[in-house]
Amino acid sequence: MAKVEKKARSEGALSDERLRELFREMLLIRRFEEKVEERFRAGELPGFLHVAIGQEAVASGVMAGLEPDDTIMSTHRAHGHTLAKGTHPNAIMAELYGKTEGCSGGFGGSMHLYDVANGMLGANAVVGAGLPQVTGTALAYQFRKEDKVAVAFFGDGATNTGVFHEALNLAQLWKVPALFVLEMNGWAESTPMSQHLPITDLSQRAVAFGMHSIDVDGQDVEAVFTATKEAREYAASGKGPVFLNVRTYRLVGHYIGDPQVYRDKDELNELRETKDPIELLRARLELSDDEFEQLDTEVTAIVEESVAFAKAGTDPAPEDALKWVYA
Amino acid sequence: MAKVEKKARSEGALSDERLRELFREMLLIRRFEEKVEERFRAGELPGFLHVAIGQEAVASGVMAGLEPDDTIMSTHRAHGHTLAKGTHPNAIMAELYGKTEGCSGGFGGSMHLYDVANGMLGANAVVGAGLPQVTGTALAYQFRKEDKVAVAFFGDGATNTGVFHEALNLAQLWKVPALFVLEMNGWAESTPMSQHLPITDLSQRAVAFGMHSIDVDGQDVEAVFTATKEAREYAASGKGPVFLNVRTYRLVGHYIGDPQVYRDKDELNELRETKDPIELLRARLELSDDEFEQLDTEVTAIVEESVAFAKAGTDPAPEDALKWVYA
Amino acid sequence: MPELTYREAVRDALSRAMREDDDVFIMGEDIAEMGGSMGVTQGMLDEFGAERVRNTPISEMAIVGTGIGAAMQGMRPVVEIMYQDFLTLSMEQLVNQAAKHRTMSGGQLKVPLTIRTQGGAGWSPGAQHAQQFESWFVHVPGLKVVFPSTPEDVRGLLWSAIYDDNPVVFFEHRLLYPLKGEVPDELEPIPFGKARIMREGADVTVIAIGRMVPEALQAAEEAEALGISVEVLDPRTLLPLDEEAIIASVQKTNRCVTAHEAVTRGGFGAELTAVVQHGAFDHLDAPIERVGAKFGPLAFAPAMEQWAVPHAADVLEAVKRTVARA
Amino acid sequence: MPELTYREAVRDALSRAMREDDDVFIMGEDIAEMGGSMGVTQGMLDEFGAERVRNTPISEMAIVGTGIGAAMQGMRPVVEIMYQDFLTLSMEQLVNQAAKHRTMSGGQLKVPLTIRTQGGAGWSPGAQHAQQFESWFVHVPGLKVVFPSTPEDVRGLLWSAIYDDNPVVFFEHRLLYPLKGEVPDELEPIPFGKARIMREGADVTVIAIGRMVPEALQAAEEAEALGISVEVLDPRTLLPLDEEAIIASVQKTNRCVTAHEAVTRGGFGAELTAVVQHGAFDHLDAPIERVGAKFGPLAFAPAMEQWAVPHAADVLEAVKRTVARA
Ligand SMILES: Cc1ncc(C[n+]2csc(CCOP(=O)(O)OP(=O)(O)O)c2C)c(N)n1
Ligand SMILES: Cc1ncc(C[n+]2csc(CCOP(=O)(O)OP(=O)(O)O)c2C)c(N)n1
Ligand SMILES: [Mg+2]
Ligand SMILES: [Mg+2]
Repeated sequence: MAKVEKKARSEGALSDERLRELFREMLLIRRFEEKVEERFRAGELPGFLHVAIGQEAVASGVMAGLEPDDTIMSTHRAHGHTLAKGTHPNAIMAELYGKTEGCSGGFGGSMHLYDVANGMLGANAVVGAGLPQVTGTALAYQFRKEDKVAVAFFGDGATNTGVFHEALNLAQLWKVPALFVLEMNGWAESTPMSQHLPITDLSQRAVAFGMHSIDVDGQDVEAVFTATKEAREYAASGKGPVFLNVRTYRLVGHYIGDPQVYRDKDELNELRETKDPIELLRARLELSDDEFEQLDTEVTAIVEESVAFAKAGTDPAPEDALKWVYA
Repeated sequence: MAKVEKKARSEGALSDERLRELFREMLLIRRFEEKVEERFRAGELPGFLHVAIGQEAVASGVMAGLEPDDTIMSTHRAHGHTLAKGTHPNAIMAELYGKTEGCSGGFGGSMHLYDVANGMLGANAVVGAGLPQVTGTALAYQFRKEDKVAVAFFGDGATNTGVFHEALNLAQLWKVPALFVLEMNGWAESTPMSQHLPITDLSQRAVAFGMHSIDVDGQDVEAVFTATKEAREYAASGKGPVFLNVRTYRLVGHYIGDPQVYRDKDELNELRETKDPIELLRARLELSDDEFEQLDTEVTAIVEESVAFAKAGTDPAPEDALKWVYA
Repeated sequence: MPELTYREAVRDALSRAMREDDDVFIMGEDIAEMGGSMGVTQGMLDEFGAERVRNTPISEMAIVGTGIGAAMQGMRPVVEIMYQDFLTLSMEQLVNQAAKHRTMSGGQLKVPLTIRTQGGAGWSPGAQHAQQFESWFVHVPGLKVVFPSTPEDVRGLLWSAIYDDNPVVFFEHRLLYPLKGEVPDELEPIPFGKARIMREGADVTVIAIGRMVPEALQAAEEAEALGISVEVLDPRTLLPLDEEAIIASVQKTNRCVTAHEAVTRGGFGAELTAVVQHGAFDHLDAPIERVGAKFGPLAFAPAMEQWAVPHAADVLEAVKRTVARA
Repeated sequence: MPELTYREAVRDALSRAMREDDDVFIMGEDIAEMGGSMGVTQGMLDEFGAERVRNTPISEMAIVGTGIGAAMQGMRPVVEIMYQDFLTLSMEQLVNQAAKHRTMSGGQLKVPLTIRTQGGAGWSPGAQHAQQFESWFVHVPGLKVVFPSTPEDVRGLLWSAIYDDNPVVFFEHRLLYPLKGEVPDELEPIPFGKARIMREGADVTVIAIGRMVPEALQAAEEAEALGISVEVLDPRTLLPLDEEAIIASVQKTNRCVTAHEAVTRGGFGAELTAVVQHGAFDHLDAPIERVGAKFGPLAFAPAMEQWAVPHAADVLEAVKRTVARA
């Protein structure tokens, strides 16, 4: 039987210092993605980009709850996860510019960030497609008795895919050490949950597999951290995978440039004012304007440096295109 | 929210006369399939055959609860469903012999029985594959405001397929008039449920969609009838599809010729003695040996006649193979 | 004659069919309020309502399967798979179901379903958003396969697809959407199995599909400056294929180049080559040359991408190779 | 040399790899107690245990996807898809994922995964249990494609597939399983990309795969009685393809027939034809003839089935047509 636990907002699980570090990381992610938006609009970035503004606490909270050797797979909305997992901003920005110094050597782009050495096993441009691979990665850990968990990120839209069902079902059947982190932001592109889901409480999806599930407020980095840590312990101890049902908000368009014709502007503005995880944490930490400015200056400098690094990077030779087709 | 109702064994929903008719139909299905086994072992039947001995009450009970214009789609184990839906035994037997008089003109075989005029929209040799087509059929009924429901049969193994998830999810989202009849016989080929499912109560599968679900004892034709009738009313009234969680038993091998090396023989024998739906109904109806013999003689004659009909049928010309590639 | 973009031409065919016929409806991801990820169905929700312009969950298998079920009941659904790459998620329903119900039922069922999809490189989409899979479906009896290259053709052929009683996989190319062309006031259904000679020529026949049609026309222009007269033929429907027109053209020109954006190996150019070498064997003065993408997953960085996918220059090179053989 | 059936040869390769190497494991539907629906893995559960011989749910997409994940961690999973027809359910993971991780990651990842599957007509399975899809995968860069026709080849090539660092789609043919052949005591890995001349001949080269290899050999025998000397070549691996050996053979014989059980249109014979006409253009004395199944979903009744799928007689007819052209 699936246990569905409602988590109360956790208090004091993290020291103020650690929370400040997470705040700084979330701010870095925010500034990084704002910069990506800006550079895309300036015509500098090729391809198809999606930012996760509003969902930073999920990335930072989950990674904070993991051990360094744990691995993740992400989605089309991967910048924050990848930064939080420890990939250098320079390597990500260089990837977005299509440079050989990029974290995927310029072969991947925004939807295919990889940093295997850092435990980032890949972003995926096909909704849901990473899920069975996370099951398989966790199966390898189980086989080898390694103390690692594999973590999948995915959205509410992804819970409608057949592969979601097959992958979680198999993970539970074999009790592999995996975490399935649902970022429920209420939208699949332009389609609201009411149009793509017959249910509203997505923890019910876990019931179909009898998978342990935990509900989390995704705007609260500490709550995400606590839930992840608990889930990780559960999964690593051999009890089976855990479904993290994280409620969050997409405070921007689906892709960079999305005019969001389908979305109520007042509602969006209200969400921006009330649900911004960075503002919420700033208030909780009671950061002074000076403190905030200092952090902001620091992370902005990192972001600017990443752009400079990327622009100074090397363009791959055209015929490198076939360099990695086969091992 | 999904409502999961446990049905008590229903009493008196059907007159004794109607129950006797259903008994006769179940016996016909049984004798038909026994004959199919026999003719296959005699080397007369080509192809790949699966019988549903032990599951007759599901076929007869569901069809009894439907209206004549309702439609079904079935699986690799389709003889009983097709007979109960009203296809003449001659047409089915002729199909198994590959004759043009067969219900699919000799093009389908056992795993591809069709009788569209009788509301049998097709058996399917790919596990789960009929499910979205039932959703789509029901969608057409909804569009056209027709008072019909579309019914899908599938097994416990099929609930592990991605398409099961997608098809039921969509059916519930759009509230189409469909019934999803799970025949939980505990096995997927040689694989017991414990090896292929992380849960034991399959009504939990419906929870993932918030689909109304009803538990049924599949060895009791009256219970199946009652549940189906109730489900049909629910679906036809626009409330949405219904999941029928039917517990039943496969009292034979997966396919004709299956040595069942994977199965405990004592357990199987016990099931045969205690769970045979025909014996159970015979006892309930308190049929005398004479009464039984009479019915048996009748249905056996029908079966024999179907074999004679099939053998006297026409072999398709080889080049007919391409007759129906395009409409 | 009015001008429409390729995108508008698709929309026009859909809208006209839906105006005339209650059995036609469309479904797919984000096709309603957003008007589709390529803007093809913009405005259609307003005109036809949410019942007939249906947003779906991300369920590519069920989208096609549901379409099959509705089509079996005599409706004429047009489903959209947002990117061809996601057709990989619907293969079972397309190949084992839609293509086979008619034969398996001995003629009792028809599946008048249209599956629209699009794709194409040229905008740095990376390896999972630009594949071209038309050749797979040509290998599946029971399906029809269409890949138009002009606004007029896309409109007339989509109409025919909707009214065809068989499942049709209908390919559009992302880079063609903004291209304009004249289309007749009246919608003229274009029959399947009829190639179009896009440009007449005497020295070599280029058989091109999709985006490679305009590229081939450009190559033909450049070849003309070099004194080479290129005929450009667009089969438009890949299954059925107008073998007669293709063979007649090569019998005239004695040389042949095939061109598509998909990777060359195993691509539709192989089938064309097999047909042409068989039908025009005695007329061929040079080996048939195949133009297509280089054999690798599409790399992201623009320089690599542009190098990997074929352009007019590649067609021109191939044309020159065939002529050099004389 | 000992004799093994094709079935035993597959089992032998799997078992030897699992004995030597903890990273190798197998998973698929009903492969444990039942030993697989074709009996290939019989006895392996007893030897290796349920951890390494894993029955799975009916989840073809997850079977492949899970294999990919484990392979990315350096394991060498061999997954079984019971019938090729069900590969249609795994296409997304095969095509967009397994084939592309290496390129998309800029060389950081490898996917040493083997996907075994089987199929084939000849036992009245109907339209959904006998398709042959090898040509699809030849169109997917990043995959390798193998289709052996003898016990020795299936064993040596399966070993190479398991130890290849790339995803390999490995086709077996149902009707070949009971066939016996000599195999060396020591397992000899057979490298990919090397064709095998099954029989030497002077007048025409038949390039055959899978079940059509024994059929071609029979046709060659019958042709010999008619005074036609047929060379039979089995490429064994379709991707990579031994173009050199193929072209050399046709340059010698000046005629070519391709043969597979899949439907002809869009099949691997088209790719072979394109390669041969290009590489041996000046040597060809007749159009290349393609032998394959007729273009329809496989009908059930034996008479229709036998008529639709190709046999030695069809190869012989094609051989005669090429020779008649002289
Ligand atoms: C299989 C598949 N279908 C469709 C798409 C196009 N697409 C990209 S993102 C997206 C919405 C995803 O929604 P969700 O899973 O909730 O993630 P979110 O974008 O909200 O982070 C869609 C439909 C895709 N990439 N893959
Ligand atoms: C997609 C797919 N995978 C595998 C098979 C092979 N197969 C045929 S029946 C079957 C078991 C089905 O189990 P279940 O759904 O419980 O139905 P039952 O046979 O018990 O009636 C399997 C694995 C198939 N036909 N289709
Ligand atoms: Mg979302
Ligand atoms: Mg079962």
